[in-house]
Amino acid sequence: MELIQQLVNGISLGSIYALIALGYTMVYGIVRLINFAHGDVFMIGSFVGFYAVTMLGVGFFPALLLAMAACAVLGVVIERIAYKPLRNATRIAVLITAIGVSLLIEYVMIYLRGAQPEAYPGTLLPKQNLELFGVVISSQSLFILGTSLVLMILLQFIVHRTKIGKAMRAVSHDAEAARLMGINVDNTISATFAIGSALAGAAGVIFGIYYTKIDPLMGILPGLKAFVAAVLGGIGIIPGAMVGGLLLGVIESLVSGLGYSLWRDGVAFIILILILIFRPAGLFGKNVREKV
Amino acid sequence: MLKVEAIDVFYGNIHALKGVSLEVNKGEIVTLIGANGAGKTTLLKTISGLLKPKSGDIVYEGASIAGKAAQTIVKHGISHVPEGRRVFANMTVEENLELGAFLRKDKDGIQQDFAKVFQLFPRLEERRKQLAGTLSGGEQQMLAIGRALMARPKLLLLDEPSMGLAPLLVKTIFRIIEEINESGTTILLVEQNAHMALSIADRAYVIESGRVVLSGAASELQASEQVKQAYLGGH
Amino acid sequence: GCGGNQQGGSSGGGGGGGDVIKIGANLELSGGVASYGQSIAEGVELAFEEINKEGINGKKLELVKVDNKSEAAEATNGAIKLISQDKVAAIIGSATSTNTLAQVQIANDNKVPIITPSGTSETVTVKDGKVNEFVFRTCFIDPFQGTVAAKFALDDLKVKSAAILIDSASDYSKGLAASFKETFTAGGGQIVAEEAYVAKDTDFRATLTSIKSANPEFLFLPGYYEEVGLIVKQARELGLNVPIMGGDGWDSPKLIELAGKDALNNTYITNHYSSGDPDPKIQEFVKAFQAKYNKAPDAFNALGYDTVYFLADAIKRAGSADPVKIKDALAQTKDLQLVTGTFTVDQNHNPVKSAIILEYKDGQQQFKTKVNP
Amino acid sequence: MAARTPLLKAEGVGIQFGGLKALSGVTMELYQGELVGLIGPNGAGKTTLFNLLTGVYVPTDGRIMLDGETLNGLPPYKITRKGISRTFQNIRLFGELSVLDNVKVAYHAHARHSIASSILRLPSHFRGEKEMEEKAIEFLKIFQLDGIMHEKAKNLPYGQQRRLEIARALAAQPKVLLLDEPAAGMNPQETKELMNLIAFIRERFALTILLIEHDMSLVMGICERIYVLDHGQLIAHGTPEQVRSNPKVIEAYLGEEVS
Amino acid sequence: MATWKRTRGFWVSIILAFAFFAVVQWLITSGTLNIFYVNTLFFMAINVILAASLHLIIGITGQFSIGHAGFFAVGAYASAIMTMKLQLPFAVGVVAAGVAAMLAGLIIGVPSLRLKGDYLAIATLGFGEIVRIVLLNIDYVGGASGMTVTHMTTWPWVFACLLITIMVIANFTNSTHGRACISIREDEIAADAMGINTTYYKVAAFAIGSFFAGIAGALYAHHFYIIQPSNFGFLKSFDILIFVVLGGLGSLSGAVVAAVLLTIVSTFLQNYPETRMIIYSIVLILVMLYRPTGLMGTKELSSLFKWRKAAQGGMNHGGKNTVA
Ligand SMILES: Nc1ncnc2c1ncn2[C@@H]1O[C@H](COP(=O)(O)OP(=O)(O)OP(=O)(O)O)[C@@H](O)[C@H]1O
Ligand SMILES: Nc1ncnc2c1ncn2[C@@H]1O[C@H](COP(=O)(O)OP(=O)(O)OP(=O)(O)O)[C@@H](O)[C@H]1O
Ligand SMILES: [Mg+2]
Ligand SMILES: [Mg+2]
Repeated sequence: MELIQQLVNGISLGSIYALIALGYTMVYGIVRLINFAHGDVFMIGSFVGFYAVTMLGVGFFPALLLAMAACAVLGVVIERIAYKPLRNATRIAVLITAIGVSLLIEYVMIYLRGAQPEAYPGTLLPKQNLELFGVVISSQSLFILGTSLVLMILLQFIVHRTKIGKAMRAVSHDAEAARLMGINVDNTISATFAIGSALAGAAGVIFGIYYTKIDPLMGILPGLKAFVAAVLGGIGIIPGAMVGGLLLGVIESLVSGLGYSLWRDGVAFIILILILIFRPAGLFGKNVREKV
Repeated sequence: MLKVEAIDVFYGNIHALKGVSLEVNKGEIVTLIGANGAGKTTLLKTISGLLKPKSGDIVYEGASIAGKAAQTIVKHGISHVPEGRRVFANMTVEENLELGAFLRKDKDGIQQDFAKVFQLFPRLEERRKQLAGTLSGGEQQMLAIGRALMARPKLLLLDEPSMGLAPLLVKTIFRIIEEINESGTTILLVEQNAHMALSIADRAYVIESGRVVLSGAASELQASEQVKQAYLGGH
Repeated sequence: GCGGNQQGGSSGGGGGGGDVIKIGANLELSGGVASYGQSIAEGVELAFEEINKEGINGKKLELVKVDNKSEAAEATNGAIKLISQDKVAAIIGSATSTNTLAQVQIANDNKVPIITPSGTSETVTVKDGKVNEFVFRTCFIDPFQGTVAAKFALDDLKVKSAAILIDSASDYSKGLAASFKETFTAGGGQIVAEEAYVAKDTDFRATLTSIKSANPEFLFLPGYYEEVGLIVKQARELGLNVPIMGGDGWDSPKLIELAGKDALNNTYITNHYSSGDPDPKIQEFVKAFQAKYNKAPDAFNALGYDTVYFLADAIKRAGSADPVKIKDALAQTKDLQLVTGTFTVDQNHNPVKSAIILEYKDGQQQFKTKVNP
Repeated sequence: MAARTPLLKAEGVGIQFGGLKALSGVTMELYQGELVGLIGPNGAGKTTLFNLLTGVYVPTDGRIMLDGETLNGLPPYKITRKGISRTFQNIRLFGELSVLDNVKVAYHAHARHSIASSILRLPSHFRGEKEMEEKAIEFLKIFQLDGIMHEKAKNLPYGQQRRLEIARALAAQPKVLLLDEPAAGMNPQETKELMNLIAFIRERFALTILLIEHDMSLVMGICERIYVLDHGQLIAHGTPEQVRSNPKVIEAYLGEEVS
Repeated sequence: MATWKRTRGFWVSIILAFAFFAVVQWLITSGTLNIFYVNTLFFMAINVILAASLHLIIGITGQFSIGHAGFFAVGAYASAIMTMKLQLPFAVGVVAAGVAAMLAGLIIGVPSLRLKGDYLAIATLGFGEIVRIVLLNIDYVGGASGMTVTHMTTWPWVFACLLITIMVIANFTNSTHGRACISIREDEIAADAMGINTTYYKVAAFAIGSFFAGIAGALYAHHFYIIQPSNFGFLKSFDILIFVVLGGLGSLSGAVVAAVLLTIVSTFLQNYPETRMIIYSIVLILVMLYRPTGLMGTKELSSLFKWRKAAQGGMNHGGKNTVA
């Protein structure tokens, strides 16, 4: 019973990771950029949602949409200012800029409102605990899992079935050739950032509702975990991010549940490294041998 | 139809094109020959908007297109088959072709062009769902050309379409180039395989270290001693 | 100047000459525990403002802050800068014990007193049985609160079994847990589960699930409100409805928002003071704080505030801005009435003050008992 | 001739990529001093065979032998040290390194000074480095690259990059040299010069050369024997004349009439 | 004669270095340099050692490692155990730090044989976190509260370690072994095909790099009074990475210059406690935007003096085989 409860705990935790990892892996897959600022966009989303609810007094859905819109704009602005000038630079140079952007967002936020946490109002989403054979499942965690699944399917659809998705993939393989097809590379990348960041914003609001506490540095750890989840699933592979996130959540819960909560991240990383050694391109990545 | 007027192109400090001028008339096949690093690819990239000329002008159907973005130039009817094929490796043949028609909205026309491309390259129809990266070199070249045709270009820029291809395929490709031309598309062709290129072209330019050094009717150049010495392997 | 130390005088610093006494604050303004450091800074700034209305011995206090990024090495760097460049008369030390420990040697070597508002670890002031001459603190030391909590659980709540959940990244939490465990088991209680988390975690369900399955009658949860709020909330969601108790780290208005009023019922804390205490000193502080920051103060705010008054009292008594004299005066502090209690500094440089026990009822702190040391 | 043992031998080698059988049952022999061509349609498996011979891929069946010693499963660097080196179809130079250093890298396997001697700057380090530099420059002279030896490799024009690749492969001091489409992207005149260069180095270094090329003028012009691959299998092999008139080769590769 | 010519640059730098040492030593002993400057100097030197050691792994060998703080931590703790727990002399601590970190480097070198690019990055990041978490859970070294360490780091020690680090890494790089590593960075498959034992050199780069990170750890532990696992998290690894990239990937002098400058910037920013991190991050972004190849690009300082003709370092901008 406890085991099942731990699995349930792990899946709800993992859905949150997955939710953040989806946007992460999308940007990552298309632009090949480790966007370390993703976790901070997530944080901004969370705060936008919070202020929308507490100051504008709106409900859940308007707050969610507002956060997503604000984050989409933020994502595009970040891309235009900080990443676009570096299109031809090494990826590691962009990574450093991304770290810079991440610090900037965090500390501007702290400068503006301090580092202390904020508590999300608990009344936004109806909340019920389902008890099944002694296992407690909160309606919110079902909601999160559902949201992640829907978003995953939606993203997968966008990237693989729509015109903009095809443009995104073309840009990711070969931006110059994509330009020759008439694709506006800058707009496509902006669209990628907008979608990815909007997802981060949504995740931020949902995180706030589920965990209550939000603060300016809240994005660092989930951002890192989402990065891990995205790599675990295979870079750029959307269902991979979902599975990677869930797996990470379940591993963490099981380790904590066994009483080794301090070893939690350690075990998660050991498993991660082992998986990578046996599947060097992540769980879902095809390990294509470079054609020589 | 296309008029390149004294353009200069730089890569950083490298002066790759030095006052190059050339002209392509409607319905022609014009070929550009020259040694490695002469600047042929650079010229095509400048025409299609991937590079911006520092000075000079490019006039296409009466309007200047110099310095415009590549995606705008495609809209005007210039398609570029880049050097090294550059197909989208992780996408299927079909998706690659669809991307060729990215800017078009006419569903019916696109369907017609699909049929046309498959008629030119039956091999591509067989491989419709295959990932482009797993095609052989010749098939990828066909795909690259087919993809460019999907934009219904009036002017097709071809950069070394025969590079790395087996002799049989080289012949096929050249035959197809002539077919495309006959169906009304103007062609600017860059080739190392000067024999073949000159034999299908109407006119030719010889480019050397970023300068046009010779031009004229293809047959004339083919007969010229100078060209023979430098590009056709003597005799 | 009366301090005898002109600017650039002795290598031991001197707090500046002229009409100001420079006081350093070496705080966690960024990095992992920035929220603690910033809260202390708020309290400190409020106190500076109040004191500077009149000044001390005719001088004004000048605050020089440095940010130690929540890192020990930066705390050392910060202390060195404050002492050698700014020549402060005293340093208000860092929020955590570790970051304070990183400055102890510098303080002793350069003979500048340092007071940590919230570094509770015993080793901050005493090393190998020897008192660190220049180091002081405003807060409790760990054992006291843990002992009080254990006694309360055994005698008042009458529980026989308890689980402990600590913040493994915090000396404070560990120290409280250790003393709680000692007193609780000595009094016949049984510890049925000991678990830990790491500060900044947000999901404690896995750990709480395993605590729940150990069926404790009581949960001791020494930690800071940021995590405690979430733990209490998640514990109640998982159906863990036993009484929960913690220390002064809980004390923050945010706790009530984080955990929710209902979840907080049946929880208790040990604390220095209650912000609801009618004592005018406390009420004045709460009012002033509310006016300046538009929010209710938490424990860090209060400790930061008190640290300044603790220091100011010593400067006044020393009649000088000489760091060594200030140090002597600090060591002789007696029955000083502050917001977080009335205290006397003992020979180990720890404040001796009484603790109170508060219960949360519908989101309000209610006074239960007062325990003298 | 039949009595001689082959220097390099592939015995029924094959490899599978996922579902694709890229090569199967390929048997090929190279004798000391020969210059052999390998042709076939695009995707026939020519480059793949090179990859097997040099250890980049491990064959799923068959054996590869150099001088009677089996090479299967050896990592590429060991195979290179045993005497097979190659160029790549898509040029793979060390772009940020200078032309000189590119060649020096290939000498590394023959360097005798240890990491410790380099760190401590012992005399053996200086001796070793000096020797490398001299040898490398010698090679660059042969390829007329000595004038640009301090340029970064990535800044060279294409033709020089191709030449540098060959120079680098030679610097590894192989017995067998594998050239993958060395004339790709060259015009007929440049191809002709390359042909002379290949003939020259073969004499000078007593090399055995296996060459992939689509340019028939080059292949038919300098190769003594030619193997033809199609769909991963050998379909013909013989002298240029035999291959040229082989109907299977004409159908799969050359096209009807050939000059 | 010829040898003298080749080594002239080398010996001139050594003599200059010792002159610098003597001057600083005199300033310290005479009290001209107050503790603030001495402290900044030490911190700078530690950062330089860290930067140089990571430069060997990322800049030269092209192995995208973002868990360097892990090696740093291993060194810090190993030396602290030697001096504080076992009461051995500082020298033993320093050597033990290097050796222990090197062993850790060998361990993490192994996954690097199979993983590339971002996947390797994640594995090294994971490794760094594992080190931190292990330390967090060992009560012998104080767990989360860390270990207090006596101050033993002195200027001669700092100088000696710094000099040896720079010398070893520079000499290694400017030899056939360094070229072997660079060739791996540029194109691993081609390097392999040219007879380079890529496995050996990748592991060697990790081993040497982590050895010096360990040395830096020893100096750090015995300078900052207390070490604590939380100071060695991934953000610390990023700090070191920033030195290397900001200086110019592939340029040793770049890494050194960046480490020195950023230490100065960071010290200077102490005067702006509230906006410190904001200014720092803006500096970071602006430098990368205006100098995407880093402060020094791929050049070495020495090339400014024409001691060497050919450019050694630098990343391939094509990206197909480069890190990240
Ligand atoms: N991205 C670049 N950066 C710097 N220089 C370049 C770049 N691309 C080309 N060049 C230089 O510009 C000149 C012209 O190159 P270009 O590619 O146009 O030649 P080409 O005639 O197409 O040669 P090839 O037959 O090899 O394709 C050459 O000297 C080349 O080295
Ligand atoms: N690493 C790989 N993974 C999957 N398939 C591969 C790989 N390498 C080669 N192939 C496949 O094996 C077949 C043979 O490829 P190869 O590169 O050997 O052809 P080739 O004869 O050299 O052709 P070309 O003349 O075009 O260079 C092709 O179908 C190719 O797609
Ligand atoms: Mg070209
Ligand atoms: Mg090939």
